[in-house]
Amino acid sequence: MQIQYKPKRNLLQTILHSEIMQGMAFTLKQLFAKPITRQYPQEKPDIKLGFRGQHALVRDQETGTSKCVACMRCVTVCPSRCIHIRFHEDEERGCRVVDSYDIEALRCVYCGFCEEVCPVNALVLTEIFEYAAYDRESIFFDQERLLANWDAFAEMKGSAINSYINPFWRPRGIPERELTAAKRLDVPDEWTIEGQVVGNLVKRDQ
Amino acid sequence: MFTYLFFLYCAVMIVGTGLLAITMRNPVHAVLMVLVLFFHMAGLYLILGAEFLAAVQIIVYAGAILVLYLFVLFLVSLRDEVKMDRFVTSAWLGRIISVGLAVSLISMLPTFVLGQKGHWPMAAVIKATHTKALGMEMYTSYILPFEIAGLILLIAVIGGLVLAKHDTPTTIEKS
Amino acid sequence: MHVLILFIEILILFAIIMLHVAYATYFERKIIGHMQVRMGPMRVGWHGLLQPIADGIKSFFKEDVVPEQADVVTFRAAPIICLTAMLTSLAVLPFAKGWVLADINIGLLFIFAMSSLSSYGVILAGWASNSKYTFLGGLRSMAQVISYEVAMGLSLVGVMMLSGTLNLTKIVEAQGGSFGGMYIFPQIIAFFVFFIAMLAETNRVPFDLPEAETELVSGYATEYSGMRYAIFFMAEYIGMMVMSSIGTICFLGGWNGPFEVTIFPPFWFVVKVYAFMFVFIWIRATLPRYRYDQLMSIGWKVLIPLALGNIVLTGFIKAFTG
Amino acid sequence: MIPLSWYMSLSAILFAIGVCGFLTRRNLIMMFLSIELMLNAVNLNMVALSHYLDSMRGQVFTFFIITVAAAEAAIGLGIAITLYRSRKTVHVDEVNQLKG
Repeated sequence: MQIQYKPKRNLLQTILHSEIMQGMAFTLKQLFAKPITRQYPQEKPDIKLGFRGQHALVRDQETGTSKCVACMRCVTVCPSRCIHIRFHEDEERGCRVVDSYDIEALRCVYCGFCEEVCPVNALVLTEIFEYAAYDRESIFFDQERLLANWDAFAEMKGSAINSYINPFWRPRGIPERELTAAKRLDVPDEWTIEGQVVGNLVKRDQ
Repeated sequence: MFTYLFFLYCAVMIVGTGLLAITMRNPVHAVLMVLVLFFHMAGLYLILGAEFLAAVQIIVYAGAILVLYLFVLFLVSLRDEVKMDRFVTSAWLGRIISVGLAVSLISMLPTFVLGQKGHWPMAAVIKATHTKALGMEMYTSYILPFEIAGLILLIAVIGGLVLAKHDTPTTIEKS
Repeated sequence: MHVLILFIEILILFAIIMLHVAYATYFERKIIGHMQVRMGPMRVGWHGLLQPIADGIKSFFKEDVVPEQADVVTFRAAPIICLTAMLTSLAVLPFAKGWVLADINIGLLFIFAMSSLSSYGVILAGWASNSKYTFLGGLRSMAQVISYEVAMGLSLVGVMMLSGTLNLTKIVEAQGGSFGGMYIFPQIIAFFVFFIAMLAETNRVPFDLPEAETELVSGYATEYSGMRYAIFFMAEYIGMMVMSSIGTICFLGGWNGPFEVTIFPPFWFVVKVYAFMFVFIWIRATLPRYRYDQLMSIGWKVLIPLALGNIVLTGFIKAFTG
Repeated sequence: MIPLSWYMSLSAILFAIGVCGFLTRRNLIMMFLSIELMLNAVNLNMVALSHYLDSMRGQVFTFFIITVAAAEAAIGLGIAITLYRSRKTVHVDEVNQLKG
């Protein structure tokens, strides 16, 4: 830690209270600066890439239902254990069938691990953030609700939903060959490790 | 006519609040009564043409002295005071003495003879403004008493400091 | 008839002052908001212009809570004492030549008397609420007002010596119409002392210890709610205005300005008072609060000696130059 | 013109009230307050006489009395504080020993 000692003042500075004057000049300057306030309900925030909002299960265009294959990776990785999946083995086709897919959104910490780990990009944290409710039941998402959430999100995005790619579907810093086939997507440049802008650089770019 | 009414109002308020002040149980209320009394006193000074004194009455008495009383009342505990007897055991003697004093003072009034007239009639005071008249008088004829009053104030300041100081021997002087 | 005209004048002044108080809170919130890169009130009306009225209506209809162990009569009277004292001192302020309700010879002393009376409201509010926060706030206010009233009175003695009168109108006239005639130049030390004492007298930042919200909740007004709380606020803002007016009258030449505004004679007075108010708010947005012992030592060890030195200096100059 | 005797009667009554308070109250601070009442009675008398005698003398003395009252309050209340500190009481009838 760097300790900044108070610089010595000379007599003139002491008499004229130079430090108080500096402070006063600063506040006067700020008076004419542009306020950073956002008048929320009228002015929506601009949502950044990788925003993690309401949960949704991607509706597959072909089957009309969820892409989930019940691999249980999201359940395993979830730090707050808010995802519950029940499935049974379909002997004929030799695959798992999802019976129920529930997310307790009130327990969720929005870490996004579930969508990173999902091998088929079935789960997504959408850009919808206004879903407060008066009771707990309406924040408990079962499979139908999650699919309906995706429909609402698709409606919000409009035609852009066809080319929509959540950046979390391609985790950063993992070589291409180690990803499953579904996750080898082209994500925006700013999502790559090199393209990231963090810390003081954010200010520089603006 | 208006002056008479104003005088009567002030007189009634002064006597009433004075009586309340010396009989009220809670000392803070008594101090408030005295505050009201001082304001009516200032009103009387105004109809006597002493506007500067009226202002000084409020600034010094109401603004400084009574606040000092309130301060001291807050510092000493009042919790038991409101429950205890507020008068001394032989209070009746004091009341008789004071009533007798009032009666004898008022009964002696008719024998009072006004002395020699001075040289500041009301018209001259109003012309020079009261503040200036008072200042002229105070800084010429009464310069010595004025200096002595200053000395008394100085003594009072030092005395107040000495009395209210904590006399703990291990006071560490801040450098 | 004369009484009736005076009564109407009082009513007009009262209405204007109340409007001023309401919008002074608005300007304070706006200016502090923008200084903190926020926007301040924006919701009620265009840019929140109706916010003060909404606040007034809200506080008027809120429940007036009286604490159980409080001294009820004193508790109820305290805010009224505060407001009455402040409103009374408005009577002697000359807003322009002839624009004064009572042109009395002891105007300056009258304002001192009333401002010392308004401290009673704060003290009694602190005592009557029967709560430790309000009591501490009241005690602090008491000590602060007594100490700074001395400094303020002494700082204005220089002005009284130069103008030779206590009448506020005559003090303005003694300064003359020119820019160089303002007493701020010969009395710069007095102005400095007056300015700091003014901040302390009105319980403003950086001397807002009686209502220091970080330590005493809301100081002397902690137990108050609804209209009585609003009355304390009104008294504070009127106090700010009265003190700014004294500063304007005694140091900045009152209603005199670089050119005459014939349609509205108090124009320059209002401008100067608002400049003072802006500085009040500006300081509040900038400075942190002083510690209580620092407050006391500034008052007694810096301001009073400075003011006394200024009196001696002014006396010498006046004696030798005549 | 209000008769001078009215002022003097009022002053006498106020003085008697002050005396009564001084003699009857137990609390030291209240006794000091009664002294203030007496001083005010004298002040009123002085100012009234000065008005009726066309002289400034009474008012100058009133000024001095106010000075002395301030000094008296400072000293007296200082004594009251000291008393409270050593005896935990400000009641005069409980302070009946000279030994500190």
